[in-house]
Amino acid sequence: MSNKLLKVNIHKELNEFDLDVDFELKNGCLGILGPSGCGKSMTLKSIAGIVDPDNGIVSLTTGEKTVYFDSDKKINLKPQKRNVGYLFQNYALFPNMTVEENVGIGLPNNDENVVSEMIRRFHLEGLEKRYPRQLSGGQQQRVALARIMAYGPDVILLDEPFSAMDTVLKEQLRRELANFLNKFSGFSVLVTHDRDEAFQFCDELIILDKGKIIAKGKTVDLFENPGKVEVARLTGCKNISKIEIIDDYHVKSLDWDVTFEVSEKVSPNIAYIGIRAHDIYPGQKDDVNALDASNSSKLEMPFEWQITLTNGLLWKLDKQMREHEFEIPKYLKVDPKNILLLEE
Amino acid sequence: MSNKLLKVNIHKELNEFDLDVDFELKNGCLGILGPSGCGKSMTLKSIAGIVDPDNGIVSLTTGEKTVYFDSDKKINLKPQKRNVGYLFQNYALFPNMTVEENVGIGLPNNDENVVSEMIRRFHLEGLEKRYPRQLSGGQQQRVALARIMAYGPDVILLDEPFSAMDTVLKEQLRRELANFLNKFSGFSVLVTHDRDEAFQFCDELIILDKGKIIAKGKTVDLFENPGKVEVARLTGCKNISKIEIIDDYHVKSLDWDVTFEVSEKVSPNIAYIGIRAHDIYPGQKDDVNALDASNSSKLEMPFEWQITLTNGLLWKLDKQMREHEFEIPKYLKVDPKNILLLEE
Amino acid sequence: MDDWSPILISMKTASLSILITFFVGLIVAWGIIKIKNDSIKIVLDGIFTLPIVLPPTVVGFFLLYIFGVRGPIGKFFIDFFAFKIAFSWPATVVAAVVMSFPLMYRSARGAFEQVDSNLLDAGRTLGMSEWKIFWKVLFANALPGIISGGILAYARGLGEFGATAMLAGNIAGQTRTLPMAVYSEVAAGNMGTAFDYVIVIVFISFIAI
Amino acid sequence: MDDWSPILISMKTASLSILITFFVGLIVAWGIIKIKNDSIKIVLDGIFTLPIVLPPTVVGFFLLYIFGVRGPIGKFFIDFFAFKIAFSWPATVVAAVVMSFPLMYRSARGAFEQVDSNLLDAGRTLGMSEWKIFWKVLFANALPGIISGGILAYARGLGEFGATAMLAGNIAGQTRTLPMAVYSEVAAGNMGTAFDYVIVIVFISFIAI
Repeated sequence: MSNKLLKVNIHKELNEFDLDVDFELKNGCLGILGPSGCGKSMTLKSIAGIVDPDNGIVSLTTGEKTVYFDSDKKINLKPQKRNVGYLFQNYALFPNMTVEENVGIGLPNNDENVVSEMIRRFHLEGLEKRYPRQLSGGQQQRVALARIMAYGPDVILLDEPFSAMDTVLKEQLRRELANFLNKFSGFSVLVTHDRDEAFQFCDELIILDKGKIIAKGKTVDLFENPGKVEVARLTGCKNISKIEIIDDYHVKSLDWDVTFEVSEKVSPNIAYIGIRAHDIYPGQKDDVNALDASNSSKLEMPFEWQITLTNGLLWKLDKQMREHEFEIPKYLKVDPKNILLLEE
Repeated sequence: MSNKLLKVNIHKELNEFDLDVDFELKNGCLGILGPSGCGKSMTLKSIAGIVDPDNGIVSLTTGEKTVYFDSDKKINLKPQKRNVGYLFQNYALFPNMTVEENVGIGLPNNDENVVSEMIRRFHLEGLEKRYPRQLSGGQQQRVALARIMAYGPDVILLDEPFSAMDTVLKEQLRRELANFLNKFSGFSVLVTHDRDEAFQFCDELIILDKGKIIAKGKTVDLFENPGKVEVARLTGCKNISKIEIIDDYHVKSLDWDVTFEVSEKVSPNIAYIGIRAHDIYPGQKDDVNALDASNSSKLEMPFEWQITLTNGLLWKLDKQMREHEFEIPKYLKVDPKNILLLEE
Repeated sequence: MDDWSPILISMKTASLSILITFFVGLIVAWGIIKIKNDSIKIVLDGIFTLPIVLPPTVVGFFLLYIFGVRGPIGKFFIDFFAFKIAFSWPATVVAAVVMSFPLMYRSARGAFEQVDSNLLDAGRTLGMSEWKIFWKVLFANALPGIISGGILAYARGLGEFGATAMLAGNIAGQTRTLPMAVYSEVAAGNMGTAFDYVIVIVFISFIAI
Repeated sequence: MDDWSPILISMKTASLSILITFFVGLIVAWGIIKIKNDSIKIVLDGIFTLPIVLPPTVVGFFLLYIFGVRGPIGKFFIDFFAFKIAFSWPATVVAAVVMSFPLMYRSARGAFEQVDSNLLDAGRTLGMSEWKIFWKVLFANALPGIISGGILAYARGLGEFGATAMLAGNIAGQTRTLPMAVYSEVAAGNMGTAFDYVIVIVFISFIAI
């Protein structure tokens, strides 16, 4: 394991912006989180060789080093030679081939043993002779994975694997895929706009916005200390406000018109604060960072209350399904250590 | 308010199945929840008059009664005469018209006062001269709502308003739309495959599967007592198992190989049980309905743990974002009253 | 090139025929889209498409049957207006319209069908009249496809040869359009004059495009 | 109908020309799609589409220039094979191929472009050769569109009149195809014989469709 490395450092001019992505992955799953059209898919396609970057390097080391792409040395391996598996958003199963044929198509001599092993491993028994259009969304995804695994790739690239799916199906398939990736010994790169998916699948994370990496690190670190406004927003922080610095440990929120005490010294480049909707608690009038909650409006969800204060702050509170009554407390409070200090 | 009534009772032969929908709505928002392709959109289109049912009745009473459609009396009002607003999934803004023109197009003499009032009410100031392609998804939705409200409809039909949206945007727009619908005094019908949306927006709910209503009632009632397997699944119940009845108060789960005590007498037509993933708690070996949790696998999400037992049962537990350690208890338990008894 | 009449005749024929083809093509395409019965739709579509599938001389032959002295329409015109259509200038227009119509019709239909049908339904639920929906929504959003169809139809009308030869003949100064003139000059061995006419046709086509 | 030769000539011409058009059209369409430079793509597309935009007699005129006795290709054939292409049977094939090619090319290209490009990329990442991807993925999934393009091209080849008249002439028993024969019989006033030929053409077209 120790010698493995996936190295990507690419630059490509796109219509709306330039794409610059640079990372090294030693093992496991890397996530690329960003809004639609930030260049996520283009990055995956550059690794697979479907798209050529303008310049840079893509290389893979597993035992020996294989250079996929190197603009200086004029190396550009064909996708066929890269040994990379690509899970497309719509799975890209060949509609004119049966499940069996789809799974076997990448094998040099259509090895039946491998095909039947993959059929078994991905629970596709009995579906061998069906065509993709006769399968459910979940079965299609399993066929696509079986097809990739039959080919035995070193790297698996996953392009928004759940974005076009019913909610009911999504959660189950996420667990299936997470289990599968845990067992996979190669590299994987997952592209998504969904913070839950990024959190669930990826040990490391890159946050991409308009083609540029705005943050990069361990997934849990980025979720806990986003550091930048856009990162906080993408990792699901619902309350973000511009601030005015009052002193080293106090800031005034301009959007909510409240002054907060914070636990870290505020450096001058901090321009925003963020408060996660789950990090607000009932409190008393004289608590530190108390918030007046009178006249708040509440919205019931199956497993949470969403309470919007008159100044716009959102508070989320877990509830049980059978609870339908909830008295909003008069005051709420925010622990100073739960206030995220954010740069522009 | 007391005299208002939206009455729908339609039958239409479709390719794969027949659609039969029948409901009466006295006020507020009705939700139609079902998987893709169950006939949800067809129902909305029949109310709007875009699609003609084979037979049945659609009528609206607000003060006086207007019959939209009656196959016996050969009445079939044109969509233009029905005074119904339709929010399309892709919003269907006219790409060749500015925001202003889109909002004003339904007004008989393009009344500028109404247009500017709607622009203000939906926070579209400054965007009047833009074209739809120059707007964000959230702005497009607001323009579509402004266009509908300018026309002053009696009924608003919403066709999966959030299905093609980024997660970050979705939650904020849901709150916006929920606030808007709360203030709207007419009827609304929302079609969705997402249980959270159904729960959040709708006082009453219809569950549709393959063109047939399989359950109908108050939203909270349906979520608490789904009664049928398909309803439990659509309202988000993650653990469903076929059972064998042992005695009046005991059933054996065939999928998880555990015997459960239940709180209600089991009638012979009960063939399944359901346990919501949130309704499982840590317990002791000798508790009622104790579950052996050894060798379970856990998956961390930003705000919950997902624990899968070796027999396949899923347990969800709320957590704080900063928690990353969690010791799975040796035993779990399920309160007998939290076991849903389900018919086929 | 001594004889300018083919240029004049061709310009007149192409202009009048595109005017007819354009509007009739639009309206027929709109009408066909609104038909809900699939089999009627397919049959009508087949009939309107026929002139590009059949050889031009066959189309010309059928036109001669209909518009000829003994044909139903030809006879009507002779009886009531004492006007013989076949082998007169209007015949070149008839041939050009019939041969260019399918291109206009199919392009317009394709362009209409690419307009999101939700837009039309949105217009209906907003109380817009069908006429207003047609012009402000359907036509406005299908414009690029309609224009390219119009250009194709214009080029076809300008270059029509087979059906025109059959129905209108090749009478110098009356029905000899540019493509006819090219043929006649080559047949007479005057490659130079033919080349001049070719230049003119190519020039007009390029202006149109 | 005493003379069966137009039927035989037309069948031979249409069959050989569709064979050439079909495969060349497919390969050119595939080649054009793979070109990444947009301006080269547009120029080549324009050239390959030209024969349906230009009038058939103009195309015939250019063909005569190229394949005529003094034209570059015509001269080559005369010098090396002592064979005169213009006004011989092969000229009918050349005219039919040139006139039907754009239909095949455009249909194939359209059908190829409708195949989800992810399928091709999936094939590549699975190690399939470009040739295997072309036949097993692209061709197999574009088949309906390709076949309908082939039928259109066949019908066009069968019905070709203007360019054939220019390049191959109207020599009975040699280059007189069915559409030529219809024209000649009508011109000679034999509506009955012309009608027989029309029936044959319509019959062959319908079999093809």
